[in-house]
Amino acid sequence: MEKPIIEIVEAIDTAKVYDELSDAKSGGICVFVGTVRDFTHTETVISLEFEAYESMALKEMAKIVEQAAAKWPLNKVVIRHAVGLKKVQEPVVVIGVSTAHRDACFAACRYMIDTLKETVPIWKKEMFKDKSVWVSAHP
Amino acid sequence: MEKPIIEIVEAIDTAKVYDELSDAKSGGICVFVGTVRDFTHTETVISLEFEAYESMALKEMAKIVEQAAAKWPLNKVVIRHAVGLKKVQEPVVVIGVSTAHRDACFAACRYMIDTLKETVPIWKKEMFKDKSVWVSAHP
Amino acid sequence: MEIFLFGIARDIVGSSSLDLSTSGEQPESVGELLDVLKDTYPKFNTLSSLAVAVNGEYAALDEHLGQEDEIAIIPPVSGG
Amino acid sequence: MEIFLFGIARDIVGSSSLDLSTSGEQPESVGELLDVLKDTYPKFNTLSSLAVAVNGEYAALDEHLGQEDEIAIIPPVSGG
Repeated sequence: MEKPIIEIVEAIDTAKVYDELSDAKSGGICVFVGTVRDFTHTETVISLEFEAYESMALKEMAKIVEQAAAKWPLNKVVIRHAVGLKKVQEPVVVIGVSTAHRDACFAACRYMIDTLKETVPIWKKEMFKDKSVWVSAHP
Repeated sequence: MEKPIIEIVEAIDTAKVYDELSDAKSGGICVFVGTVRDFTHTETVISLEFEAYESMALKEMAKIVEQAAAKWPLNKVVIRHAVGLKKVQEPVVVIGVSTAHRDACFAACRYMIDTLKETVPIWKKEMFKDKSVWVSAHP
Repeated sequence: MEIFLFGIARDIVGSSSLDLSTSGEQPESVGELLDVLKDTYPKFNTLSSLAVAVNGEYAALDEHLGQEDEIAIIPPVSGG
Repeated sequence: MEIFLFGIARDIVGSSSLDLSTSGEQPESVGELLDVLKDTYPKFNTLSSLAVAVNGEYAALDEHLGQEDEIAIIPPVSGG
């Protein structure tokens, strides 16, 4: 695997992800982009605010890439999360993998987003019309 | 589901796929890009040439989108295949889906590329240094 | 009866279409068409699979072929 | 001993960090730190989970806390 791109940024540029993953040894590239959806359960979301414990989040993201690379043969990896205020439809996370065959890129991409949501110290606050809620904070 | 984008083109612009899939009702976007790999088994591939029975290929691609939309709740879909001579690292197919939740976009994206490879009348010739081979033609 | 040929089927026949109107043999079904092809061009017997599309849809062996149908030979597909 | 607070933990305490050096209670382990926090700010008991990171790594309850460690309270994460 080449040196992965692991970043926490203010804004995600989805257009450049393919260039970052493009690779002569890869036949498949799988990219997942998480975006802000306009409703949660039954309420209209106006925006999301993301906060990260950045130094630790980058370490945890690097662990996820290492774990995925141990499970599947990966050529290139991008894992990039946004912080700050994000409006509906904006990208908040992008995870991309290029591999020789498509099985591995789908499986690794899915593994990385699932694990990111479980372990990386990043927090999301949903802003509704008249209140705001830290997602998953309470049972 | 919005009207899907179903196309056979000379060249694929991967940078525009996210804009095409971006959607206020979607929390997840999954994109698969198939690219030309520089080797097959043990031989070095110089380029690939794709040929389509275009009118039928577009109909079969539309069937795949319909089938996926019947299985999962999809918001936006792009399915675009390239024809002509493609060099190593160039994209040859892009399949993207946006959905409310990530389970559906991963599953639908995977279903569509797997089915495309089985049913859509498009043919690929691998060009090696001193010969060329129609892929999968012989047992 | 004009038949479109793609991929390795075109290479086997040496042409991107085949006109059976002028030949004595007029296959009446998909199955008969495949038999004529395999007899005339034995290399078709070496392929992994061989399908026929009638008017842009995969057709069963017993499907009838009419003079106005758009007929295509579909060797093993390999897109993606 | 300075402790970083994120997300809802920051809201509960009303500050992005907490300095326990000046207080009488000096927790010696992750478990003791959580006990102090839950006693002082009972709302921590309402969370789905509560973890502590020491020097940027998730820490077990029995992990020792030193004055030079970077300590952070990790409420339920929700990235992605």
